[in-house]
Parts: sequence; structure tokens; C-alpha cells
Amino acid sequence: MAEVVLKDIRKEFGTFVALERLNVAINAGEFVALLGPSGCGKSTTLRMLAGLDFPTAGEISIDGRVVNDVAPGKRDIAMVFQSYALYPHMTVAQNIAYPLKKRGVARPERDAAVAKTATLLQLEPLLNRKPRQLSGGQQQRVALGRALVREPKVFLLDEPLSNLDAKLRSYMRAELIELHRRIGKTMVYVTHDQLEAMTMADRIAVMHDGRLQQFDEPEIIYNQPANRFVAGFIGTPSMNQLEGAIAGSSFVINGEQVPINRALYEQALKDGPVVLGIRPENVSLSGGSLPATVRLVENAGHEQIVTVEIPGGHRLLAREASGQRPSVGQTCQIGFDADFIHLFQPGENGSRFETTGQAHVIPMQAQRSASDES
Amino acid sequence: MATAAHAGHRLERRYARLGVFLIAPTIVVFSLVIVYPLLAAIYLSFFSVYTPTLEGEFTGADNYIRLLTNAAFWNSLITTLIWTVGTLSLQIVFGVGMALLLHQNLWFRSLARSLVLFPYFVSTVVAVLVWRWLFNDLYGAINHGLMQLGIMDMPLDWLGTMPNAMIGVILVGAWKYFPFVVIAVLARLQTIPEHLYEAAKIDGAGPIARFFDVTLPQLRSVLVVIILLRAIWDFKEFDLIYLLTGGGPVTSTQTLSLLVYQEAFALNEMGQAAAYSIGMMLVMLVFMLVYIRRTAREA
Amino acid sequence: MRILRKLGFNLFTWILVLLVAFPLVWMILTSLKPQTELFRIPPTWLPETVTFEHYWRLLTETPFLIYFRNSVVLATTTTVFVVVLGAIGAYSLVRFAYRGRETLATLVLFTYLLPSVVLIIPLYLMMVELGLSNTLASLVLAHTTFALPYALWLLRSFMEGVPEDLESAALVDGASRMGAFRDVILPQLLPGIISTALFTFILSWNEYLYALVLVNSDAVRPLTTGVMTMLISAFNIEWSLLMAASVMMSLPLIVVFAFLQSYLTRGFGAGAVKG
Amino acid sequence: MTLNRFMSTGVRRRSVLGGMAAVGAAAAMPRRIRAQETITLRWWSPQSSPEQLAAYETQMRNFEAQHENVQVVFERTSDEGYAPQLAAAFASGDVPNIVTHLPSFAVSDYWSAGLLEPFNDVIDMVGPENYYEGANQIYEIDPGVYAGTGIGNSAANMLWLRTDLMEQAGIDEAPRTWDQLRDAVSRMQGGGIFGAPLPYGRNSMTSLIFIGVIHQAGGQVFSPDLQVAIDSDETRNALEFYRSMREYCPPGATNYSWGESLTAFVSGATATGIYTGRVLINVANQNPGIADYIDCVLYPTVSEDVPAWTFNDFPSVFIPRQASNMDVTKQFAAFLFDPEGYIQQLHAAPGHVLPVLWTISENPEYLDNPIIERYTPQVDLMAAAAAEGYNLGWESQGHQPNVKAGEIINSNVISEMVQRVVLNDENVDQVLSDTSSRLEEIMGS
Repeated sequence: MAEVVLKDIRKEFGTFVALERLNVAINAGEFVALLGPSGCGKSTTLRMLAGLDFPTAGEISIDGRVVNDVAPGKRDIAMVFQSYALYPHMTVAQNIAYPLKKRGVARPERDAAVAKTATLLQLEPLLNRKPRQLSGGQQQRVALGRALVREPKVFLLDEPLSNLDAKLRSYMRAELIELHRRIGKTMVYVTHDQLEAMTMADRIAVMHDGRLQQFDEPEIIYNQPANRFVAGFIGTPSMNQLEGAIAGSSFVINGEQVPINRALYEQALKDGPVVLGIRPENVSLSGGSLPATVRLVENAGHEQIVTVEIPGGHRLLAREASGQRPSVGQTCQIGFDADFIHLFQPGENGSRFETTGQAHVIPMQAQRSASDES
Repeated sequence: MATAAHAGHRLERRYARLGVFLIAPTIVVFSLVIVYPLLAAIYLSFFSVYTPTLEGEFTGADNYIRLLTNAAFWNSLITTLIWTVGTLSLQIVFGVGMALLLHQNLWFRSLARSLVLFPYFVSTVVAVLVWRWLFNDLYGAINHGLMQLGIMDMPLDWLGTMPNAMIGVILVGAWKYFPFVVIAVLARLQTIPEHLYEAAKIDGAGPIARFFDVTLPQLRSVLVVIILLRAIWDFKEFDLIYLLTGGGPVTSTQTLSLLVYQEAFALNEMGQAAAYSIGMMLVMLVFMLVYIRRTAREA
Repeated sequence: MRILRKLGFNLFTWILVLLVAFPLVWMILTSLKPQTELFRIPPTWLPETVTFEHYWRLLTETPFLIYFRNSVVLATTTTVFVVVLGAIGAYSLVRFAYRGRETLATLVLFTYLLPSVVLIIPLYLMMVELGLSNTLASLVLAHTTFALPYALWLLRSFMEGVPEDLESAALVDGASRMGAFRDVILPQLLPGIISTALFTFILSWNEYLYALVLVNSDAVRPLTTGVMTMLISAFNIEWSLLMAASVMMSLPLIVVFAFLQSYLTRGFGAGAVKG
Repeated sequence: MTLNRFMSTGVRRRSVLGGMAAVGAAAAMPRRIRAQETITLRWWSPQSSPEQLAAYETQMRNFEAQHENVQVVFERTSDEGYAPQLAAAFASGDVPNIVTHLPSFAVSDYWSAGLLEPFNDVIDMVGPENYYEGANQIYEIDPGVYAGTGIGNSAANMLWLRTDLMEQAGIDEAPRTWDQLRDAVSRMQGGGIFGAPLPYGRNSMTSLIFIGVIHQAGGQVFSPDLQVAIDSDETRNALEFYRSMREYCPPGATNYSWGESLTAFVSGATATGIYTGRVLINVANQNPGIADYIDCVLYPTVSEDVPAWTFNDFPSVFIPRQASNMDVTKQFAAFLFDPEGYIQQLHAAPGHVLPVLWTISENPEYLDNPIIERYTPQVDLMAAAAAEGYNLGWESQGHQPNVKAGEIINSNVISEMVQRVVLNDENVDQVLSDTSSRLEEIMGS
């Protein structure tokens, strides 16, 4: 068990700045996801943790020891690669035994450790096969086995599930959560899939353009996104964002007024341009004040996603329980659940106005079941 | 930008040092056997040097002035271009054609492939000997074969007169080197996805249209590289021409490589030879850069 | 109808193939004819009498076997030398970051342009300085001038084909860089190494010009110049012996080629295609 | 500053060329290691037929038997290959001890560049009185000093004839003039047999043979004081003759050199031949069926007024100045003329290399050879012709030695001239003026 600290990390590739002032402190035993779109710097971060890339500036420490100058093999970490990186010319058993061999573990102990790991991951029948004779899921398990066998302080996982099909992925997700619970080691998990991050991680570090956007528990990331990027990146379908302005206690867009819970923002909010964010599930198709026209209805069985257009050409998504099906072209008066309205600074990456209360936090359980279906 | 003040560089520097250490033997060997001789050649090109003693006088740019004003270099350059273009186009056309045939479902395909690829692997000496024997005026199989087939009634002098000598050299060069094209194209053909052909078939393309619309574009990247490589090799080919015709008749097949050899070892004019070879390299360099730029732009 | 078309296609292709192979067939046929039949006009298409006397003479009366041994030693040493240098050099060029790496790679390409005739005299002087004149070692070094750039270029594209993750995994698993090279990269590079080795071997086995100038004693002369000097002279051209020698010079290549043909094709696939 | 001064010391030169590379390391390396007790002599020659090799072997072993600690190794070179090989050897200082059978003009070329050891000592050891009169004149480039000596004589442009074919064609006398020769070959040509195997290739043979033809026309390439004299009516005449012979030569004659030309006559493909006495042993070995029907005469000239001109390339012996163990080397050079080995060497191809020592010609052991016995008149004729032979390095008694002859031959200027006129049908005046200026350029360089 070890904590992992990234302090003031900066990384340049030539003139391109890949990471800037990255500060992340991961607690011992924690499962942290590094989440972001491709090119955000999350994989670079992980590779620097592993010692495969080198920070231009800053300090990396594992278990209290600064490891900047420590070779990967001496950092006491294990890593699972997106491609699995199984050694094609070695059998499964040799693959799993390789880290031990490199550490000079004697043959009998090595065999015992391999056997134990194989049992844990149900790999016994495959031990003498070569990687190319295995299915994707089996290869994934071997890669995990190779990481597990040595019992390192920290596990690094680089999009380990992205090459699996949907069904296997959801199965392996559960397996990984279970595994982490059982061994209790620090895990750093890189993914671009917000669902994986939300379901598995204790905390999520959302990254974008080489900067850390938010680092917090999934609920908080979901319910209190730090800025427009996080708001838009987390949740499917993503949060509706409307550019408008504050006038008095209302949000005004195209001359239409949307009431907001002004009290929650009272310290920060002034009249002027602002972006309103509202998740689709907090949009109701009737009983509101904003006139809208239904443009598209996507039925997903137990719910439906309705695209509506409000004056000025903005489109919004609403999530409705199945039942009455709105017809395309129909007009309606949509409304937002005032407790769940977020307000952001204008600008591409505007940060969220802090609320003074926690009124709109919803239980995580509901969120999970909702997003799982997407 | 990487200053020592930054933390986290020792490992990176260690790796960089290891990298340099690993390339070092190659650099040493390169410097020893390529860079140094090259510099020596450039140095010699400013002298009038008697080959056996390597003694001579500094003559400045005289050798280069003679290169520019004397017809020998330019005639050889033209000969070299004729040879290169001639043999290269035959290699490409025949190589691509043969690769297409061998890509099909042929009886005893791997035997056919081995036979076709073999000329590339026999020594130039062997190739030249065999062809000189085939071309032999009195006992050669080619003359007699053609005579028995009634195509001609007198033996032809294949390597001694123009344009036969150039044709002969180009033919032998094409025979010797077209398998290189076959191998490379064959390797590429095997990676063209079948569905491209199926799509073209559905669109009603015949075999010829399929070749031009599907195969050729897919081969483009390979052909760009092969043409560059083969052009360089053909341009500086020495063994084959030297052993086959020695540059004759007169100087009709005396390419630049042979000119350099003749100047250096027959006339003992090492300085002039060095100047010719530098000129030859510059010509190649210009051609190569133009070629790379053009193909890069088209791509 | 389809059968006919297939038959036609096969016939056509095979005729072409046999035309290409004819010089080699003729070489073998000539080497089996007795001297008297050789100068028959018109030539006999198949030998009337088959004789192995030329082979016998080559092996017993001439230094052919010495040349052969020299060629084997020369080509093998060159191959090992070049492939070892090339493999670690390619590893460095592909997997390490240091200043000047790109420039180096470009310079390697530039060395293709150098004609052998330019390098030969300075090389010879150097060999004498190194005390290597008239030795096989001098030819090994000379052959690296063309073999090393080619091998480096081939191995570089092979190296680029080895997933970087494999090396990373080995590093994380506790290997050093060289350990990872040995345990993981080399086994993956093996087909590439074999194919590069074959090409190098062929280049070295067939080289003529350096062998002509750099060595001058039968004890170290390789086959190419040995056979030419021995059999083509002012007093005779021994066609039958030449053809027999040609056949025997090509034999090792035939053997190598038959066993490792797929590697060769793969070599071109990787090297030529990726450039 | 001259490169000469820069490089003249050898060491300095190498440091110039070597300084660019890591020669610090090279200098520290041991030089070629020669075992103290054993001296190795290296012997180069382009003449290496199996019979000759056997003779050399005898000579080397005999010498080694007499000299403890000495080992002689033979290294073969070739007529086309010796130039680059020797150039590289001289340039590096890593030279053979002794080189035999190169044409005399190669000797004068290297001598004039200061690369050779004076040969007087060796000639004294052999005994000047044993040589034919004037045999070493050609090597006396600087007065009183010999650059080398002959290891033999050759009569390289003998006209070889097939008496059986002459008889069939109704020719009773060997041709003396070009007209007679043309008439004879035109009558003998036919039935798959060509008239003559004259070389038209871009090689040294064509140059060497054609220089003979110029003289057979009464002309010369250089005047006695070495002014270019090739642009003459005689040369035009010679070119005209050579062109007229083309139709009697095999199509491939455009690439003929010594080997092809010899084989054409020996195999019976041509009715006449042009070569040395090597024809005799090759016929005996390869085509004994015609052994009774061969004869040789001096090559015809334009008319009976013009004397025959025999091309003798004067197979030579010389010692590079940089050679190691000079004393033993010279002893070995002299030992090459020791009757036992020398005779065996000459017998390797009787009539091909003819003795330069009259003591050998009269030696019964030399005469005791089946081929020499069988073809005594021919061998005598060749010996006499060779003794009066010349080559481009020494075109006549009156000529100064031409040290550029080797370069002229190697440059192919003459053979290119032949090809341009005969094969390309170019304007003779233009060709001759081009050739003259190229010759002048070489002479001036």
C-alpha cells in the first residue's frame, strides 16, 4: 500500500506542452481513474508514473520516495497495457513468471506464485499456451496476472478494457472492482470512458488539454462539475449547456426567462452573461415556461431521449421515462428542475459558480443505473 | 530546454547515454569506412594525383573545370541515364506484371516464385558469365535459338555494336534485378484487402479497370520506394556493365562508375576520378531530392 | 471454358517463368557437357553425354575450394558483424531519444548514394594502416560500406514493427533496457534479423569490385574474383569450368533460399514497403 | 603548396589522409607482423595456367630448399586487373616482392614514377653475357640503369594458319601482303568457319594489335622523339584494312580479347588466328584433330616493301622499390632464370614465352619437348621474330622509350579509335584528330 504523489509536473514534447502544473495526490489503497479525451495527457501521466516517460519538471513520489531517477523496474509498480503487451514468444506461465524472474525469485517460489495467480484468475488450463492462442478476454487476464503476481505497491492500468467487447467489458469491470477490494492496493487507471471511471474509481482525475480539471469522487464530479468541460464530458447524454445571461433572479435566453434558485449562488452571481447547464434527466417536457419543438425521439426501452429545439435554434436533450411518446414537430413548454441547474462562467472552459448549499445532490445509486444503460 | 536544474532527468540522460553508446559502434564504423574515405576522396579531387604513388600537385578546381568542360563526364552521364531509365522501367513493368501473375492461383506456385526470384540472388559474376555465354556469337544459345525459330538468319553481335550492346546490358540488368520488384510488390499485394476488389467488381469494373483503380493505387507507396532504391543502385552499378561490355563499344556503355574506374586505375588520374565521382554523387543527390520532393507532394 | 482459361493462364505464366529461368537451366546444362560438345555449332540443346568432369576438375585441380571457404568466411563474418551492429544501432535509432538522432538516420540514407569506386583507394590505404591489407578482415570492413546502411535501414523498419508496449512492459517488469532488448525485442525481431542476415549474406557473397582491388592472394580471395581470375585469362576462357563454377557458387544460395524463402519475402515486405 | 611535398615522405602523406579518421588508434596497432625467423616473398604474375603454376611451384620450392627461412608465395593477378591492384599496392606501400610477365611498358611507367628498384644487380647475377644481344635495352630507360629485365619474349601477333583449309581453298602459299591475306580469308570463309579472329573490342588487345597494323602499314604512333604521329595516311590505310577484315571475323569479334581470339582459332571456328605460340599447346590439349594442320608466319604487311612488325610485349620481371627483404628478393629474381625452373616455366606453354637467354635456347633440355620438337620451324620463327619485336613502349630501334605507353593502352584510346571507324563508321579525319589530341593529353599529363 502506497500513496502516489505527482507534484508540479510539467511535460514538454519539443515545443508542445503535454502537461502543465499537474498536482495529484493519491492515497494509499485508493483506486483512481485518470479520465479525459484522447490527447489530454492521461497516458503520459501514467507512463511517467511508470518511469517510461520523463517529466520536464516536477516531482513524482511513490510511497514517500521520490522516484524521478528510479528505473521502472525498481519503482515497485506493475502495469497493464491497453495492448496487453504479452510477450508473444513466451507461454502464459512464462509471461506471468517474467517479473519474478527479473527480480531473481527462485524457481520453486516462482512456480508457486504463478500457480496461485493462475488460480486467482482461472488461468490454469491456459498456462502452456502462447498468447496468440488466447481470446481477448483471456489475454486480458494474463496481463492482469503478470501485474498481480509480484504484489507490487501500485498498479497502473492503461485502458485495460478498451479492446474487449461490451459484454466482456462490463464483466471485467466487476472483476476489477472485486479484485481491488480484495487486494486493496493503490491503483491508477487510465480511461477515456467516463462510465468506467464513474463505476470503478474511488476518485476521478478529469484531465483536458494537459491540465487537471477536477479531482474528486465520482458523485461530486457528476453533481458538481468544476467547469463546462467536466460537465460536458461526464454523463451520457451529456449536460445541456445554454449560453445566456443573468437578469435579476432569472436566466434569460432569447428573451425567454428561466427561473433559477438565485439564493444558491448569491455570493458569486452578478448580472451578465453566463452559461446554464442542466442534465437531460432534469429537463421536463411539460409544465415549464420555455417554448420548444420536438425534433427527434430516440427510444431506449425504459426511457427515451427527446431532442427539442428552443427559439434561437438551440437544441436540448431531455430524458423521459417511457410511456407517452411525444411526436416529432409537437410543441411544448419545457421546464428545468431548479435544484439541478448549474451556472458556469462564459467561455469555452468556464468554471462553475459554487453553490452555497448541497440541495441538489442526488444519490449515486440512481445515477449508476441510469448511466449503465446508455 | 532540458537543463540540469530539472529533477527527473538523470534516468532520461542515462537512457540517452545508453542510446548513444549503442549507436556508437555504427558511427565509428561509418566514420571509418564511409565518412573518412569520402572526405579523402573530396580532398583528392583538388589535386592532380598519380594513383600508384598518390603524389601530385594541388590544382584547385581544375579537375572540376575539366569535368564541366570535357565531354567525357556528360557523355557518360547520358549513358548512365539511358541505362538507368531503360533497365529500371523494364524492371518495374516486368516486375509488377510478374508479381501480378504469381499472385494468382498458379500451379506449383512456390516453385515458380523460387525460379523467378533466383536471378536476383545469383552473383553478378555468374549472371554475366551465363549471359555472355548465351550471347556468344559462335556457340551462344540465343543466336541459335532465334535462328532455329527462323526469327533471324545470321548470328547477331549482341554486346559488341550499338545499339545492341546497350540493349543487351539493359536486358541483362532487367533480368538480374526485376525479382527485387517482384518480391516487394508481391509482399504488398498480399496486404491489399479482398473487399476492395469485391467492391470494384460490384461497381462493374473489369480486370483492367480493377488493376488501375484498385491495385495500382495500393502499390503506389511500394513503387515509390522501390523506384528510388533501384534507381540509386542502377545509377551506380559497376560490376554488371564492367564485366559484360567493359563500357564498349567505344564508350557507348561507359557509365559514370566505369568512367571513374577507368580514370582512377587505367589512366592513374586519381584526382580527376575523385572529382568525377563527387560530380556523380551530386547528380544522384539532385535527382533523389527532386524525386522525394515530387513524390512527397503527390502523396 | 473456365478450365481452358485456367490452362491458358498457367501455360502463359509458366512459359514466362521458364524464360526467366532459362539462363540458369542453360548454365547447368553447359556445365554437364564435355568440352568437345561445348563448341558444337549449332549447340546441342540437351547434353548428348553427361559428365561431371568439370566439377571434379574444379574441386581437385583448382583453388576453388579455397575460394569457396574464403567466401563462406567472408560472407558469414560480414553478416554477423553487420547484423549485430545494425540490430543494436536500429534499437538505438528507434527506441532512444538523443540529440542528432534524426540527422543520423538521414545520413544513413545518404550513404546509399556513395559509389564503391569512390571509396576504394582511401579504404585500401586505411587497411594498410590498420595492418589488414590482403586479409579477409579488410573485405569484411569494406563490405560494411554497402551492407551496413542497408541492414540498418531494414532493421529499423523491423524494429518499428515491434510494439513499444512490449519493451515498456519488460521495463516495468524489472528488466533493464538491455535486458528488455535481449528478452523481448530480440525474439520479436528474429524474423527481421534472419531476413536482414540473408540479404547481407547475398550482398557479401556476390561482391566483386572490392574483392578485385583489396585482396590479391589465393589464400584470401573470394569466389567472385577468384573464379574470374582463374578461368578467364589471356590464353583461355574455360566456359565449361566457368559454368560448373557458377553452379557451385550459386548452390549455397539455392539451399539458403529454399529454406528461408518466406523470410526474404517478409524482409521486403517490412523493409521496402515501409521505407 | 604541392601535394608532392605534402606527401612525399609517405609517413606524412598517410598522416594527411589518415588524420581524418581515428588513426591514433591505428598507429598504436602493431603493423603487419612478420615472424622474425621466416621471410615471406610475394610473387605476382598474370600468367597462371595450370602448367605454369606447376613450374612456378618447382621454382619456389627449389629456392626455399636453398634458402632456409624463406617462403615464397605466388599470387595471381590478371591482365585487366593488375593496374588497380598494383596501384593500390604501391599507394599503400604493401607491395609484392617481385612481379613477372607484365608488359615492358608497365615497367617503364612505374619506373618513371620512381616506384621500382634498379635491376642491375639481378642482371649481373644472371650474367649479362647470357642474354641475347640488346635484350635488356628496352628496360634501360635511364642510361646505365635497368628498370627490370625480360623473363621472356613473345611474338604476339603471329598469323596462324590452317593448312588443311588452305589446301581446300586452293591456296598454296602463306599470305605475305594484306591483299593476299584478304583473298585467302575470303576463300577460306564459309561452312560455319570465319576467316579471322581479329579483335575489335574496347580492350588492350585491340590497341596492341592495331598498333602493329599501323606499323605494318608503314606508319607509327609516335615519332622517335615521341611526338604524336598517328594522324597519317598510313594509319588511314591501316584503319581501311582493319575495316575490310571485319566481314571475315565472327560477329562477336567486337568484344574479342586474347582469350576469345585464341579460342576461336583453336576450336576451329576461324581459318586464321593471331596469337603467340600458346596456340600450340592449346591445340594439343583442346582440339588435337587439327594439330597436323597448323602453321604460323609473320603477320602480313601492306606490301612487300614494308617489313613485318612483330608485337613483343616483353614479359618482364621487376621489383618494387618498397619491397621488403631486398637481398633475398633479388636472389630470387635471379633464381627465376635458373635453367631447371626456367625451362619448366617455358615448357608450360612452349612457344608462348620464349627464352631471353641464348644459353637456354641452346640448352638440350629446353629443346627436349614434344611440342618444340614437333613444331621446331615455327618455334624458331617466333623466337627470331620476337627478338626483333617491338611494342608501343619502344616502337623501333630509333625510338626513345615511351613511359606513357601503359596508360595509353589502358586508356583504350587506340581501341576506341578502331571502334569508332570500323563499327561506328565515323569520319576518319575527325577520329584521328581526336585521337591525336587525346594522346597528346596523356603524354602531357
